[in-house]
Amino acid sequence: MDVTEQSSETTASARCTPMTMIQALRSAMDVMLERDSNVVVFGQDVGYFGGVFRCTEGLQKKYGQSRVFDAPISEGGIVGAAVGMGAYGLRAVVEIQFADYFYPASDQIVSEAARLRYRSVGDFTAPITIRMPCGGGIYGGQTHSQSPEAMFTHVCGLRTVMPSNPYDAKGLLIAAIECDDPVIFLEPKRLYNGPFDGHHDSPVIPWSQHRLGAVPEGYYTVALASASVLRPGSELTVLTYGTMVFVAEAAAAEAGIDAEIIDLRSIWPLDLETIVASVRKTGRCVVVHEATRTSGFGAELVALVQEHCFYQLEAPIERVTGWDTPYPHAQEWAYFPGPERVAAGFKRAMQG
Amino acid sequence: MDVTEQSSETTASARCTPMTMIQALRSAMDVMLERDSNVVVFGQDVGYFGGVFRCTEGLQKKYGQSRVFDAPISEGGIVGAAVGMGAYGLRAVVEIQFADYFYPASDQIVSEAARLRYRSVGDFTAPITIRMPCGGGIYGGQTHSQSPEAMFTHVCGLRTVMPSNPYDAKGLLIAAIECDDPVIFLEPKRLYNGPFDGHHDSPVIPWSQHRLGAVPEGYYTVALASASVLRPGSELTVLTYGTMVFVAEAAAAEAGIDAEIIDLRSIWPLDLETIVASVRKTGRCVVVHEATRTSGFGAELVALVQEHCFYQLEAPIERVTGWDTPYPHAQEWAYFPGPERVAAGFKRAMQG
Amino acid sequence: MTRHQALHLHVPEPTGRPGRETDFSYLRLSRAGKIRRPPVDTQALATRDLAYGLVRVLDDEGRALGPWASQIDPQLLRRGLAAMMKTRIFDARMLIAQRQKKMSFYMQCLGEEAIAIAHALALAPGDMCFPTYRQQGLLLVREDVDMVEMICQLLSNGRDPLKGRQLPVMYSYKRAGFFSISGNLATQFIQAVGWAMASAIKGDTRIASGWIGDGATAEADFDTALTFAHVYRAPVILNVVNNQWAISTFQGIAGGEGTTFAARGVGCGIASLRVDGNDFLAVHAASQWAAERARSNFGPTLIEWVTYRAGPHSSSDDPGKYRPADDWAHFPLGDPIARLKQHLIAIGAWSEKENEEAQRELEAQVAAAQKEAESHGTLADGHLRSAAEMFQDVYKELPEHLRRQRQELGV
Amino acid sequence: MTRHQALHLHVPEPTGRPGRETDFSYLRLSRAGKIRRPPVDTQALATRDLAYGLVRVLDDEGRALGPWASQIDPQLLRRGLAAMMKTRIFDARMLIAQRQKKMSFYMQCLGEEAIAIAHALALAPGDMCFPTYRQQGLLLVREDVDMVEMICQLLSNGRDPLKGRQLPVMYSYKRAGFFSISGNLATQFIQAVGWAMASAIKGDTRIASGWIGDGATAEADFDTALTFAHVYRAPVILNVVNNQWAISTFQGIAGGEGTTFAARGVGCGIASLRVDGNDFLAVHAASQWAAERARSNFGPTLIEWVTYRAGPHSSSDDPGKYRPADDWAHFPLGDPIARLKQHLIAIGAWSEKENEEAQRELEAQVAAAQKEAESHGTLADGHLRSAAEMFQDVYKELPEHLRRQRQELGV
Ligand SMILES: Cc1ncc(C[n+]2csc(CCOP(=O)(O)OP(=O)(O)O)c2C)c(N)n1
Ligand SMILES: Cc1ncc(C[n+]2csc(CCOP(=O)(O)OP(=O)(O)O)c2C)c(N)n1
Ligand SMILES: [Mg+2]
Ligand SMILES: [Mg+2]
Repeated sequence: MDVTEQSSETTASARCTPMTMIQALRSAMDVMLERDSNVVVFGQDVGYFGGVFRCTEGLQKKYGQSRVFDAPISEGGIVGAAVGMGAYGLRAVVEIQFADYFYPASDQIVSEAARLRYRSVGDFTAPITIRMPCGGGIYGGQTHSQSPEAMFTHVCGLRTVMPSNPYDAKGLLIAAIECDDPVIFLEPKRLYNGPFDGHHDSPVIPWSQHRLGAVPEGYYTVALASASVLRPGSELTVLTYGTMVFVAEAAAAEAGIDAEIIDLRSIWPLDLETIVASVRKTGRCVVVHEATRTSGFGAELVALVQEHCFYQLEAPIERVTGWDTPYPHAQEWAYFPGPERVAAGFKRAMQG
Repeated sequence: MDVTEQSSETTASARCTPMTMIQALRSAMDVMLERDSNVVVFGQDVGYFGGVFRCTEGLQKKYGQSRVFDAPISEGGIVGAAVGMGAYGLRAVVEIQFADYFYPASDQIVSEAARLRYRSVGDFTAPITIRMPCGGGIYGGQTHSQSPEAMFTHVCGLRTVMPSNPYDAKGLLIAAIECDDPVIFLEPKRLYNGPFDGHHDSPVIPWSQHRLGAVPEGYYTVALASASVLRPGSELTVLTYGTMVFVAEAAAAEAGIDAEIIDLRSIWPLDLETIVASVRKTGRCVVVHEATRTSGFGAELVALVQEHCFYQLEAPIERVTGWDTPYPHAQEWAYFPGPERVAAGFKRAMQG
Repeated sequence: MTRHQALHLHVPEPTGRPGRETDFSYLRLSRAGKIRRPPVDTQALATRDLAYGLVRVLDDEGRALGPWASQIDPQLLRRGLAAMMKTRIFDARMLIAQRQKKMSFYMQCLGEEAIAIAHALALAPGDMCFPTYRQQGLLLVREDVDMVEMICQLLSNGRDPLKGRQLPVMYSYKRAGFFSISGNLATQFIQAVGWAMASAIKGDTRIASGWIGDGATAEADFDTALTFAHVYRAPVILNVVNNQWAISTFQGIAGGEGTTFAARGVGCGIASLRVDGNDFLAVHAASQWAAERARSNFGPTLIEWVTYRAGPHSSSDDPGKYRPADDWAHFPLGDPIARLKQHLIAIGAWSEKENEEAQRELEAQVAAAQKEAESHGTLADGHLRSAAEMFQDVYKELPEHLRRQRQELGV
Repeated sequence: MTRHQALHLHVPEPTGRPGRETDFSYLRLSRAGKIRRPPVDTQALATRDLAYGLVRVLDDEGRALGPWASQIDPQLLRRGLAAMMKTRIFDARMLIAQRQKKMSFYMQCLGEEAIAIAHALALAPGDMCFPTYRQQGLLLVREDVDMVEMICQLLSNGRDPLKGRQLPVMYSYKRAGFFSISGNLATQFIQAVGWAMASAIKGDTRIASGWIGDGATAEADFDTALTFAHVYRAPVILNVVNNQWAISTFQGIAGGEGTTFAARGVGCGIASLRVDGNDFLAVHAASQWAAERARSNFGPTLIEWVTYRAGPHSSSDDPGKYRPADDWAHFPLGDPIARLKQHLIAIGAWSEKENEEAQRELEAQVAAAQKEAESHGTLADGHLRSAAEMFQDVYKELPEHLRRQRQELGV
């Protein structure tokens, strides 16, 4: 579904404001704190200070300490408490300071939040949203750069979402908070302040200069499990999400390939229909993500595409991804799958 | 590589004894405790009692309390302590009582053990072996049945191994303990006492009646990252491991398909050469595992096969797996991908 | 610096093992009535002595002594006694049913019945317990929980309210204040704190009660719960059931050597009590104290209940392999049922004859419930819930990929 | 039961915020010399009072008082002072280099220099520290660690011993007893215990020393470390650096309100001390006590070092947003460098003039090291390690799939 269709999903007033992704996320939480007294927001440094990326700035002041507050440095405790709050009837929106730090919470996420509805036959549920900045490109080194989305997609009961722009970020975050399933909400931190095409030496473009930086002020949602066609095309289907969306766009332009670029937005459950329709049309497919390759979500995408489009495929599906190494600090740009590497993948897929 | 070749890897005396998988695993630890004074074994209930599956029975008595001992119920602590011991120079072999319970240790596994060599440029290493019984088929319900191998394969720096029989179990466990990389050693608990073809209503066959139950008494290894061709065949390649190996064998026999069944043994890093050679020969491929489907390791196998064998493939690669639900208790056999479902997958692959 | 000897590893060992009797002096008991009862608004740090002592009310003659002996209606005590007797009968019958393969698995609470039952009687309607697998007493004490339904869960039959998805004993009863039991140890402890925080956030008056075993205190979620409960002064009772064993490892392996589990609470700034868990009156009084403290917004209480796991860990376990066979007989805190019965008879509120009648009646009740439950099928006879139900409740709505998988299964 | 008011959530707040001065009385200080010094084989439970007090040696006049004031060679003190001065100079210069974009990131230990440095001087060769990112003093005090090499790590240049793989400050120096720093908080704490267990298993005489911040004590690995250290009586020192802040949250959010971090050790059965971390003599004496205890096989010691994070959390942080700008000036435990200098002068072992000279010399030393390091490149000028090195050390041997990926990158 394309961007025009998206707007029809919204019930927002027409008034749009230019927002960064940070402002858009903050606005989503603001809207939901306002609309639903069962929404609470907490995490490390999110209270008085407003979060290390400032996503919750001003919210404690506006909604008070019992609805927006600081938490001890315990990701397990934060998610565990959120699950208990869910059992009570609240909707907790929690922040994990960096996606690299979700591991101490993994038991509460995988064994608890994801399975609570199932094991109790709906007696208890965990309608929580777990926000985490992810991805590299900010010289964060191996513990401030990871993209662990594949892990979550292997866990049934979870929804995993990753927006690539302010408009989607706000609409998806509101949808996530309203969703009765637990949602892992990954925020590509390299996109917080502007779209990024992978040319790290070029000056940063602010969101205010991008059409997807225009964000309605009030309530609206972007449906979960709906992809968006960022760029229609006929020669090649590109499946991507998060930071790699604009990199793929740049790579296609630079390679001069008429690629159809699909921004998954929801990683799992996902909009298979849009994917299959596109690959059946183009006959070629490249999967692009920043996460390490092996058992990355790209593997699942390849598996699904070959299952559903085998007879239409004219070449092997290519994967362009981060390498199977920890995210190095100084060699960040050799690790990051930039436009050159992505374009090379496109070309391989066109030749095959 | 096939079973005959395996024997050439061993340096064992020719003396073979029939062993269950439990006995074979115990024998591996016994051999290594004997050979290397830096090997220690610990975990929940593994000391005095000898483990809830009895894999360490008698070892504390033989090697003393400071080499084989009980641990507090803290998977994170067990693995964290093992990493510290590795930094000192020991080789810890630890048991997680059920693979379902590795999550509290995931930060120590993923962020620490797997990356210690890399981040310290080899200054410190974590040559640990983490044993965990996995898989269903024993009415263990959703927290005693999981197969989380895919999670580990997404983590660079880890090796993931899953034997399907006593011979491999002992040889692989010795190789894992000797390996300087951290190894996740998954033991399909349904196979502990006998091979299992998925016909759960049939009487259990003991390992003593199976050729792979004959195990050398002393030291030998089965090389990591080497697959074994359980059954050569020409019509179809089956990629599988662990519990599903004998189920696939039964399914092929029942479907009357001349399948080449490859037991991966090492899940990652893996023996891609054997896989690619086989699929190039047969032109058809089915991936079988017990774990949930989405982002399971089967997805990576499909991706690799289509990347390397695209032009030889005559039909879509099929996946036969556990469903994308928690492992249910009472409906265990509707969840488990038994011979019927596997055979149906074979037939689909043959028709495509 | 002096020259040092070689270091060596200390590995805690229980005093008793098969063939060697346990020396229970490590329990450091207090005499009944000897421990003070502070006001419920006491400072957490001021409970230090209570965390190392042992609150006991009933003495060896069945008399109720000291400041924790509250005025308690004998009617309530009789109800508690009956619930304990019912629980023991229930456990015994279900264990047999497990041996008969009617269910896949079972876990008793033999010897620990007083804790859940007296505690439940000290809570108010709407309070929420986050139990482990050994608090069936929380359900069996209630009149509004149907034993037949509980047994259907155990049998995984067509009437199993959890649709066959969970191992036997992993009940979930929201309406009865009983949170869905997890197979992953300790996870419920921090969830209880989260629930209590939610109650405080909403200006509610309901409190939470979290449960954990001595062994599971070594899991992170135990400490996390303590930290969060302390930081936010959550209205929660944090119960540690120290039954001395965690499968084959004794409480020293969990960290109990030379200290107490209650002491960990004090260290975290939480009011903490160590209580005789086989003393129904002590359990009730301490639970009431902690509930009152929580409900008055004075914050959490950690209670270590000292008891003994008299039976095997589960139907899969054989304790004869790791501890003396007759260990329970020597456990100095005795049998909670016998002790309450003795007290009730001592105060003239019960008799051997009434006891026998009650026993017979309860046995008949449980037998009848079992019979009715079994009429809906057992795991052995395969009258299970439909496989199609396996795909429900993974998400709120059935997503496309699960619809396809259900189709693939053909159900 | 009484009717209850609505519950409400307690969220700890620091007394000071931007524009509002901090009331530091929450620290509950003891006077110098007032805290007893038990023998090193003391029972863990007997250290309870020490966990709530504050071991201090230096008084306001720079005199060394009480039982923790040991006979200490002034030469050692001068060495400590110089190391602290060097560390502060090093930090200041590196922060500037970060502002100049020569490195991506930096973290100072301003105000906390005494802790790592006096502690290091109390350890023996071969002992192993498991530090956080704020113990650069452990390295800078040593003569066998090359400052140039450290700066190359910070600059991620061609001579970076960690090959550009790690964020600045995440050093690893096995030969200097300094474990590889992790970006994931707290993980090293249980690893320290594991290392100490290994030393005990092997009958070695070396001990471990684990480090953690007040904020990170809320992570599971903190408690896990306490549990394992207690259970196995591991020869380890468990250091909690309570510098009052964890990025923007004060120590109350980590659980410090109304209790101490040292008290958590006692609860777990671990001997625990609470010590003035800005008092070089107290740090040295307490570290020596704990090291001697560990090396004599009497088990672990937890030490809470009370100090103040005088600078921003890291080069990415602006503390003016969440605490009073001049907070450190009011911190009652002062500046560790000034205090040791005052003491040395008071005992006649140092002078203002010597101090000035030392300061100049150390500044020159650090400047020279920086200059040499920068000659090998900086992050800004792109003289980095080769991209091919990115694929090494993931496994011991380069596996096939990484060989292919390296090829794909064309390096
Ligand atoms: C995370 C996790 N690790 C291990 C287990 C396996 N396990 C189940 S019960 C148990 C012992 C628990 O002992 P305790 O907490 O003392 O409770 P008790 O059984 O005595 O009531 C263990 C190790 C588990 N269920 N979950
Ligand atoms: C697991 C994890 N969670 C969160 C973070 C982000 N983080 C880095 S430092 C820090 C604060 C730590 O405070 P403290 O432990 O008091 O140490 P200090 O910085 O004061 O020395 C936080 C939250 C992290 N690095 N790792
Ligand atoms: Mg127990
Ligand atoms: Mg701090």
